[in-house]
Amino acid sequence: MNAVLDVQNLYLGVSQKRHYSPILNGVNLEIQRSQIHGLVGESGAGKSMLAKAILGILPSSTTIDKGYIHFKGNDLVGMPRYERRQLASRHIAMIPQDPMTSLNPVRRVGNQLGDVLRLHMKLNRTLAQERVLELLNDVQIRDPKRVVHQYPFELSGGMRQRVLIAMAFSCKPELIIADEPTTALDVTVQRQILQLIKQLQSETGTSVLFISHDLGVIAKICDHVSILHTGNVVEMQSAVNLFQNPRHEYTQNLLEITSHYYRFENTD
Amino acid sequence: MSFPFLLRRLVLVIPTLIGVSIIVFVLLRVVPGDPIMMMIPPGATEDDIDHLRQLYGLDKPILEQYLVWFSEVLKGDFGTSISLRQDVVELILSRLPATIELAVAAMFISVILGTSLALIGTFWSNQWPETIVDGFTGLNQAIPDFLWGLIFILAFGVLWPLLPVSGRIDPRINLDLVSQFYIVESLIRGEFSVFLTLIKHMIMPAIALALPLTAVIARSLKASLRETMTQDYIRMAQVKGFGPWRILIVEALRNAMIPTVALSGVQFNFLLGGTVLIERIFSYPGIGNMSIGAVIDRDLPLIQGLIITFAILFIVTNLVIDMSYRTLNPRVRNE
Amino acid sequence: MMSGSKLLEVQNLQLALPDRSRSRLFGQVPETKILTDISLVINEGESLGIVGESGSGKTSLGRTILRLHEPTGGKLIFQGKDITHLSEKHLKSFRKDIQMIFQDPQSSLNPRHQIRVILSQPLSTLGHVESKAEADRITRVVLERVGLSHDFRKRYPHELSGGERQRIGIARAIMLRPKLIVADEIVSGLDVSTQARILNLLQGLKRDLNLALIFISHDLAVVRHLCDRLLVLRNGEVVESGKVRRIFRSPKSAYTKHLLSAVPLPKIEPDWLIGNPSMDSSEMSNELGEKRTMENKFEVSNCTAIVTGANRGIGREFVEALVGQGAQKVYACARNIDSLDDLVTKHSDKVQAIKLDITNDEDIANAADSCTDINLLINNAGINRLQAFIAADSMSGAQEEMQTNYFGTLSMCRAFAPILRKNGGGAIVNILSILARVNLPLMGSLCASKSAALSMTQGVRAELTKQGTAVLAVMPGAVDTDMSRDFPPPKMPPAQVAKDTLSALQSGEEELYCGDMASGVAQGLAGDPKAVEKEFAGYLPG
Amino acid sequence: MSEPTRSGRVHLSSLVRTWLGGIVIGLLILIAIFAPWIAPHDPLKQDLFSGLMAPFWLDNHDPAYLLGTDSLGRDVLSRLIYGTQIALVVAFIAASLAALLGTVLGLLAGYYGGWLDTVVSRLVEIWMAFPPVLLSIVLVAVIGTGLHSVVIAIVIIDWTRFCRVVRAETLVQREQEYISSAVSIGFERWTILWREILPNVLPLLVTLLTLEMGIAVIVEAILSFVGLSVSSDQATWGGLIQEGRQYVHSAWWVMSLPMICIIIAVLAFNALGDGLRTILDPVMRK
Repeated sequence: MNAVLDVQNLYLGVSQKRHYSPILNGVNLEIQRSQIHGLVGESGAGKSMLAKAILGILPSSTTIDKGYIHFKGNDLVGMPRYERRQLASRHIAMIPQDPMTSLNPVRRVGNQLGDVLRLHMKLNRTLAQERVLELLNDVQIRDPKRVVHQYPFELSGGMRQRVLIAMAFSCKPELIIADEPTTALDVTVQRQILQLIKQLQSETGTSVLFISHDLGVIAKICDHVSILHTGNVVEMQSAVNLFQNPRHEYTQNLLEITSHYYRFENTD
Repeated sequence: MSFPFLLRRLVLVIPTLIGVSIIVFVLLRVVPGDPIMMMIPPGATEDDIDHLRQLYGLDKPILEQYLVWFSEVLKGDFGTSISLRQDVVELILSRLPATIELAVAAMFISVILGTSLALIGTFWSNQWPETIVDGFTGLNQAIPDFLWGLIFILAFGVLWPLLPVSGRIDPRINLDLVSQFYIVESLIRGEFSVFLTLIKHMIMPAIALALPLTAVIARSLKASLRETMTQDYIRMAQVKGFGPWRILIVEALRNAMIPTVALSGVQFNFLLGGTVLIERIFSYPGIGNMSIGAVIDRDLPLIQGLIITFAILFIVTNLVIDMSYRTLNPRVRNE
Repeated sequence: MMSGSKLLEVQNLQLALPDRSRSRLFGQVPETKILTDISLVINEGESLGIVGESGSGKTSLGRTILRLHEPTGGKLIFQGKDITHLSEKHLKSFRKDIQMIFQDPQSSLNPRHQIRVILSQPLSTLGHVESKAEADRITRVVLERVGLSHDFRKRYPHELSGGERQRIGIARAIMLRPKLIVADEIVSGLDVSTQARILNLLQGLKRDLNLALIFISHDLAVVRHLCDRLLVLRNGEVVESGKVRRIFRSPKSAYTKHLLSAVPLPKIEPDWLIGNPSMDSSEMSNELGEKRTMENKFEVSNCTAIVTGANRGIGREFVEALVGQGAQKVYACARNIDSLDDLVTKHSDKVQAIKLDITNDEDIANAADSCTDINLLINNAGINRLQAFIAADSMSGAQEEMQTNYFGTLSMCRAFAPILRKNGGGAIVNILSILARVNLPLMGSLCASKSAALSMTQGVRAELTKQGTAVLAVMPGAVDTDMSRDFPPPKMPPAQVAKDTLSALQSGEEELYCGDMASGVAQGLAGDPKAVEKEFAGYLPG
Repeated sequence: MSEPTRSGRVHLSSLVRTWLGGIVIGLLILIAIFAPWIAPHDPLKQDLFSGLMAPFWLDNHDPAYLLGTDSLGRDVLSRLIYGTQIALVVAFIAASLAALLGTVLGLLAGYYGGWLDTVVSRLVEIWMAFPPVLLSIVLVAVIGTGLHSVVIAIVIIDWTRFCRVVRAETLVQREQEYISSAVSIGFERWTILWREILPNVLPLLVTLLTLEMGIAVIVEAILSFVGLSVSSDQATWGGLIQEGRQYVHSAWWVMSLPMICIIIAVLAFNALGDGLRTILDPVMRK
């Protein structure tokens, strides 16, 4: 079996004032090694909940009712909390949606990166500092020596997302969950960030679960795509097939709306 | 900390101090009409009154009176106390260290206690420790410092006499300290028995003063910690696998402290003002106790001097708070 | 509905705001320049898109147009009246005509007010609707118009979804039937399907109420759908402006190209992530500095022009317009030179008649010899026929149409391009027809000749731009001349075509659609060509 | 990500607390109004033979004096009941006046900005530099004792609380887009302040007002305690504390009972204020 992550028949719901509302209804998702797997859905489809379930950071009101999340030969759902956190934090990283709020505003960039390395790679302070410079260099930040001493507010949105990408790749994870990583960015910056993620991914061979509502972005970066609709994966295909030959009605609709939306003559 | 910022803050202090001096002056001279009436002992004759009036320059126009008084103040001369017949500045300086020690101790207690309560309440949120913290802060917001003082006297002075209820130090102890900063000096000299009695005397007034501020800090810090704990960077830290206490203290606390520090400036003023009654209740020989005496004795020069002293204390405290705010918040640090 | 007269004109607008973060101990708070030298025009019923990335100043521009910021320089002229420094009291009568829809529907609706109050407020302040019942009635109507039931009147903003709130924002803006609406990023943050519904709503309102729209967005796709013209903003400066179609098809500025290429289209493009998407900032600023010389604008006053087919219709109006706008000399050409007599007598000092049949090479050579001082060529001559492909005489008719409309125009361009070049650049205007863009039964040959001429024009442009000659393709719709007598009204007066063309020349446009139905076609082409054909069918005789 | 269970619980308990606070305040108002009928004794009537009697739960008590007597043999219960009158009158009048003054200045300074804001902010800053307790004592010493002096002193000292908070909130609200929207539909500045900003500041204001009522009760007690409040033969909670303090070793209850009264009143005001904010705020109410 070559799947890094295998989600099977996952049911998940939120209880609110004794009222239970289901969010995921038997989701199946399989992410192959060294692939970028897109997860598409409109808001409310449950895509961030799925990401949180995999990362083990579901809010306390939300419960997993049924199903498995297989990762590295373990079922994350059934694991004791502490062990699960150990395993997940070491091998699953995350690139968040909003780079503006995802770095601690009162701590220097270098320290925030260094802490992760010291925790998971067991590096000492000096080695961690050196590695941080290398990492920043890898994500094409021009002046890493200056940036490590800066605070997040001194960096642009694109730069912050680069730092967060460096953080995600820093401990050589098996899987990276990228939750709408370019939604908050300008289009030109978005293209650079997508390029960076693709480049680092193909260099390291890490698998990426790429969550987005934007079929355009998905088309550009993903190898496989799953379409999530009202708590169910309605379609899972290779990206090439999906865009040429969408099978599910919902996908066809979505693709049609989006294509209509993006009809530019200059690409005809 | 950049020097221009400090300079700017110091420059801004000047108009505040001038304003304070004007209001003190106007308050005491203009509002009721005749300050002499405040000063005169019962049964004074017309001649006595005229004499006093001349002595204090009260027969001159009000603006001139102010300018004369203010220029003296600038030279460091607040005049002579009427009731104690001593130089006002000397009097205040002899009592000020006691008040400073008390206030600093109270601030220290409230910051430590308030922060701990907030951390406990956040860490075990939705569990019984939070309920206790909430109850404590709610109760404390209803009980002012002077009531705490009285409760302590009742509890630990009367019903269960554990601690001394008046004074700064046991009068039987032979003091040969040179400064008025008893606690600091006794510590430096290593006289721990003296230090211990000093602490025993101070503990009740200090805690009474500290409790209201503790409640404010605990409540505000807990609220902003709660808010901070929902931020994206906290979620990132959880994903990265840092421990919960580490996240709370390293990632969240400093961010949460920024708004709390910003609002605590005013609260420290209430604490400073609280020394007036607390010192009275515990017969603690500081400037607060002295001010009530001065009001009762209608000692005009002393009241003026004391109010200005309190204002300066407040300004200094606020400067310190402002600087810690800037240290905590890198965004404003280098402006 | 055709874009009508000028509604709002922004001239060299500048904006600087105080920057408190840089304030010093003493002295004034330093200011940061937000907008530098922005000029734009918006006509009645027209929609103008303003795009730019974050920090480009697009939101500030919108707010300045509403006088929510005080401009530090330049002018705002609304319906001919300078409102740049009008006091709030005098501004009141204009506030009624200019409304805004805000970016964040959450914070733009007062959380303490019911929707009923929020919507009826403009009525009482500006609409002079005193009676409560009347206000209530209007509120219901408008709510219905934006697709909400009137139950919403009793709700509070926080009880609505994002899309519903934005509908309320739109409803509030149209309460007073304004002439211009400034919409600032109104669909960002909404789902694609919700976005589409909101945009459709806005488009419908624009059409029904003849609204002019300034649509501010970072999203090129959104602007593409809604707007006629586009303004690309970067660091507070206009990088490029023009027809939306033109900019999307052939962006002139490197920045616009860069912006367009960064939009991810929903199809597989393996090369999209390869290459160098990052654009060097120095390259960008060079380009900004050069952009004015690269754009070929043409100054009409003092020009010397040659106009073919000048004896009637649009050609005649061109001669009049050129003379009126201060042209030095106009060579008016026609097959029958006598038909130009009255023009020559009217403007004897400026207009010279020339006999020219554009299908005759000799005529053209003669004209080129005698008109060596021109810098503007207006190819207006052409013929049209109504005939089916399978009609008996159609081949010869098709050949004739091709001969005049295509070869004739081409010969003129070939003959005069060297002259323009020698004279240091100039402009060529080819008057084609909207038919170049759409097919129409019974007019197949004509369409073919016109679209051949359009393609030729694009080729000529590519060649001549570098020589400093601007090439403008004008595609009129139904114009009130004897040639379009087969079309039903409404028709545009030919003088308007001439006027619009000359102003397009001055602003450096490359394509112009004018005349009734033309702009509709231009818009329709963006969306659904089939729908255009349907619309067009109405113009067929019989 | 909010946790619904939590907010639900808080909501419920805050509603309960609001009711509790309201009921206690209501009771206190009734006690104050009907004091002459409720009080078992004349609060001023001295009975030197039965001084410092213990309350009912201790030995040595007289059933006629439910909560005992003070050193002059006056009935403590009656004095507490009459003390409610002064406490509430001061609380309502002083707090409302301080709120009025502070709110008007805060709104104007926050909304109009410019020199007005500079002057008001500066004034507040100067005010903050005074120690509030000392200032109130000095003020009453200067203008003489009496109910009106107490009220004046509280207003003069505490208007800044309102001014600071209202100004800050006005500044926040002024930057909201709905204000831009109001400008663009041609509202006058005054109307915007009155119809758009004030309703948004109101919940905060109501909370502050009730909190201030609690504070006024305390300040009155402080002044009575120092002997500078209303005339000494009127019964006040603070006066009773001061009196009890002198006999704290022999009769601790004389001091404790008025303290409990003050704490209950302030708690009730605070609870009411916290709850009212949630109820008044349509956003929070949801």
